[in-house]
Amino acid sequence: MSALIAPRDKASDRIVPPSGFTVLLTSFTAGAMAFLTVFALALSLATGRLADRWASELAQTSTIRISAPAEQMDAQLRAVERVLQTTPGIASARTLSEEEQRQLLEPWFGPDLPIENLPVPKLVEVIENSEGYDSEGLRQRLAAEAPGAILDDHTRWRKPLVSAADRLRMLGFVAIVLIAASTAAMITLAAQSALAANAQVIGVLRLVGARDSYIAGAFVRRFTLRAFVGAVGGTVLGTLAVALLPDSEVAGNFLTGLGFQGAHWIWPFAIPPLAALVAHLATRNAARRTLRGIA
Amino acid sequence: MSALIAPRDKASDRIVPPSGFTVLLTSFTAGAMAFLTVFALALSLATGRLADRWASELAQTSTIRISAPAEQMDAQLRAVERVLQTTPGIASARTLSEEEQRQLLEPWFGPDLPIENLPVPKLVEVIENSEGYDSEGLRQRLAAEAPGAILDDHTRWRKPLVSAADRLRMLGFVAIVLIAASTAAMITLAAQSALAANAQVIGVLRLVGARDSYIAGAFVRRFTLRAFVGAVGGTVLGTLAVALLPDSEVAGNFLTGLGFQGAHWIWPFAIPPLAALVAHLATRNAARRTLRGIA
Amino acid sequence: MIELENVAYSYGGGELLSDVSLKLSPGSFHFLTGPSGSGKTTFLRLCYGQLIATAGQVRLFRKDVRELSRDGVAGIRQRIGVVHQDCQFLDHMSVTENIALPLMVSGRGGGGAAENLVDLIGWVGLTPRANALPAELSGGERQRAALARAVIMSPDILLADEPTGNIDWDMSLRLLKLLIELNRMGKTVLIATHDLNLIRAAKSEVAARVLRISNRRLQLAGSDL
Amino acid sequence: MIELENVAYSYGGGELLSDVSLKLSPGSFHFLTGPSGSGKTTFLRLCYGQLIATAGQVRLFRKDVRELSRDGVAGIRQRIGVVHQDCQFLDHMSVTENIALPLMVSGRGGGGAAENLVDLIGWVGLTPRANALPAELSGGERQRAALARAVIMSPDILLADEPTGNIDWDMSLRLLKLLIELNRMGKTVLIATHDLNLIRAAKSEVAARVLRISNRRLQLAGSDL
Ligand SMILES: Nc1ncnc2c1ncn2[C@@H]1O[C@H](COP(=O)(O)OP(=O)(O)OP(=O)(O)O)[C@@H](O)[C@H]1O
Ligand SMILES: Nc1ncnc2c1ncn2[C@@H]1O[C@H](COP(=O)(O)OP(=O)(O)OP(=O)(O)O)[C@@H](O)[C@H]1O
Ligand SMILES: [Mg+2]
Ligand SMILES: [Mg+2]
Repeated sequence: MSALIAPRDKASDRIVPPSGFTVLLTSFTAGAMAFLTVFALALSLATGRLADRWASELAQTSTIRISAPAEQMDAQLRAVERVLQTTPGIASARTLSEEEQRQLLEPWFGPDLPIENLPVPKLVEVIENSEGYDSEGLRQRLAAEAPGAILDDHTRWRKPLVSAADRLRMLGFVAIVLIAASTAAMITLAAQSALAANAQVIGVLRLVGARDSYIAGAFVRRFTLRAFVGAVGGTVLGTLAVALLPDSEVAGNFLTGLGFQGAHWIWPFAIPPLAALVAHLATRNAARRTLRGIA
Repeated sequence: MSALIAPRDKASDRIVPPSGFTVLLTSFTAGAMAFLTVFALALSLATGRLADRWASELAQTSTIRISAPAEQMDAQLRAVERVLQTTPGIASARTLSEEEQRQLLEPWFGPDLPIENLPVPKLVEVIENSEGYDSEGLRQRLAAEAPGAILDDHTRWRKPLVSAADRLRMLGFVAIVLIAASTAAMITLAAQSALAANAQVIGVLRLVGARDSYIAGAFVRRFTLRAFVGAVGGTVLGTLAVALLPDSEVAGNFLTGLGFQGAHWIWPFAIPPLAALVAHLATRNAARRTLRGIA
Repeated sequence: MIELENVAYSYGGGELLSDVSLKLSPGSFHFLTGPSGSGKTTFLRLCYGQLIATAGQVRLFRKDVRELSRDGVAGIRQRIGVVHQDCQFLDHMSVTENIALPLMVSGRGGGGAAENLVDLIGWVGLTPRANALPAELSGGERQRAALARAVIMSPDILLADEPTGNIDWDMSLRLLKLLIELNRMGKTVLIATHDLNLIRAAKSEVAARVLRISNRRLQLAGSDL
Repeated sequence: MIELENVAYSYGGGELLSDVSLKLSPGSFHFLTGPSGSGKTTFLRLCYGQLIATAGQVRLFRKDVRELSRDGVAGIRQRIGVVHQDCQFLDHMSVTENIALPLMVSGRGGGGAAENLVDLIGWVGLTPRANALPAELSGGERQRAALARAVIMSPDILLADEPTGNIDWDMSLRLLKLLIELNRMGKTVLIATHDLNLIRAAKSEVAARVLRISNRRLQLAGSDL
């Protein structure tokens, strides 16, 4: 970055009038945009994690329910286990114990249900691996080998949930792109209005023999530095705000960890240099265009 | 609004130099901010609806489960009904039919469960009215009059969900306030940099005998109009974008109706006039301060 | 019209003008001279209320400048025409619009004003440049435009700061004639200049008094001019 | 140094200058006169590459202006000192910094330059105002500062546009002496002015030629001056 922003104004940068408000405007814009970017980033990352979790948890567990007369139960259970072992894409399968089934039923029957004496179906929890299995094929094989087994593969739940999460994540990224674009546009406009307001300064500098690169450089450094400073401020405030957001483990875990986690902490730190880069390019273009425009 | 923004520039507004970039910057800022406001507004309103729904649905339905030997069942059920009738804050109560209970149990037992022959507890669905009931008091009265009845009032679910939704709604409103504040700040800065850049214009106007109100008025009208135009653009784009967001009825209904519904459509239409008002006040302050500052 | 009583002025450092008293009566014609940096422009600024005297009293149209509100000053400026030393214009408006600016600002743009405007532009020789922008004018053209703007409202007082600094001799004499004509119509005229030839030329036509700033004081110059 | 061959110029309307040929040899001293709006400033602008002739050829230091890049023009400007008619400064920098601007821009700020700078500021009589901002200067002080800035790089050519328009006679003579001194050091000097007294004063000291623009042509003025 040190090529883009000098540690402080060089002597030659004094040729750019301080013009407090345009500079303040640039810093403020960069800051506000950085702040919003941090939020959008946090939202995107959180929804990303959410989508991943939904995709994996919901997709990877299915249930097979075996309803059969008591005497056929064990045979069908073994048949199901055999089928599952030879089905590609399944990581593991496990028959729920009576205790687990009792817990599932407790809200309806109370803790004292004599589950041993009931024609309760057996439940097999199936966990697929990352490739997933062919649910239609599995269903047909089960129908053939264990007629009492019914596959409940959550497909109808999974798809819209995952796509909803993906849509949220995309919304976050679109927001980031929009914010970056507006930042670039605003800094360009601020730089351009500063340059236009300083047409006379440029004229004087040309009169005394300043090269265009010299003039442009001074403006570019000024604006890049100001955008960087503003973005640092905005990022720090935004990150603090995100970190201070109360965590909540509820609402389908939707709000969990709107904050940054682990390696994702790198992202907010990337915002100020990126803002400086955007400002650098925007100002350089604005300066070149303006300098070409002024005779 | 017509007091704030003239339909088009008056002749006297020509005294303000067009200074394209500052004006463009103002329109663009207002537009971008209006766009973001529409999104934040949509988010707030949607979360508001979500919070209301969660608060009402989850809070207003509780379940009483009565587990008792078959011969006491009817007596306890009547006792429970009596207790509920005399409990303030309860809108209605209804015993679930066997058919409804069968549906609840189907995922675990299949459709053929002989529910009549089972020691299945009775379930009473309780709907509270808007005041709500005192769950601790109800629990004690039930313990006294129907010892087999257990109240499951969802309290431990309700509170964090509702507060999570409220937090989201607050986040939306905070975002709106932040955006409005940044818009005001940016427009102030833009106006101030325009005024500062035009110190010479102001000097000339004073020299020929223009009153300060005349000078300020021209700047204020210019900026108010530009902010209004920008905000209209941003609002239209933002509303279109929100309207085009694919609806999804999933994810705990979280994404349902991120768009505006019914009377809420009024809100986005309020954005441009509000932006113009903010611009008007911001520019007027900036103009007054600058005019006082320039000798 | 303009009265100064024991006026002093300083920009913050030492005093630039001390104990200056002067009364410009209606219809009088004055020149103001003095070396560069002696305070001629400063003196004129005191006379149209852009600067407030640091001591003493300045009265414009019988009103104490210190007691005038901003709007009061604006009202008085509409009755005083000023030609600034570095002629100031609105760069985005044409020469004609700039000259008409005082009319526009005071809301008197209609009717006879427009005809008057065309005449006046012809008078200062800017008809071929009437639609140009100020930046497209030559130095002398700018000064003539500034003079035209100063007289468009036919003000009671005309203050001109080096109005002929960039203008050749023939044109200077023409402008001087315009000023003398205005003076004959009863206007008060005060011209700051370092051009002694101009003063001599005027003296042959009008009863002009010459003031000189020297050593921070305002003096009546001798008859050697 | 500066050669014009059959040069014409127009700002878009009719031709302002036609068929102008001139060769300024090193060490020559020229005045340029002509009525207001005749094209003196335009002519000077052609001579330092701010305007490109619409016809004919302008050569600066043997280079055709049309073939110079922007940076080439910048390099040449460092060898030509220009006093603009409306002296242009950077308003946020002090008088001293403004005068030193050409040094700064060309990266030659150190050592002897600083001493030279102080001398020069004394020479134009701005020592008491050295730390003021340009807006705090009087008209004449601004012109002197502009002249100081034009000569600080000790350029090979000095072009001055009405350098004494706002300056009293005594100070004008002092500045003229500075220019004559520079000319004796071998610098080429070209001064646009409408002040015939100044030209007469110079002619008694130096072999100055007087050019006059009239009817779009450049002529050598007769010996009546
Ligand atoms: N705003 C200011 N702040 C400080 N000093 C100033 C300011 N304006 C003028 N001065 C100083 O006051 C002195 C008088 O300035 P003024 O412009 O009145 O002179 P002048 O007589 O008009 O000179 P000239 O003939 O050169 O125009 C000068 O030395 C100038 O530097
Ligand atoms: N940028 C421009 N665009 C169009 N016309 C211009 C431009 N600059 C100057 N002119 C016109 O060209 C003519 C010559 O201008 P120039 O400045 O060269 O005159 P000058 O001889 O320096 O006059 P003065 O003595 O008044 O300074 C004038 O009529 C002027 O209005
Ligand atoms: Mg002066
Ligand atoms: Mg000129």
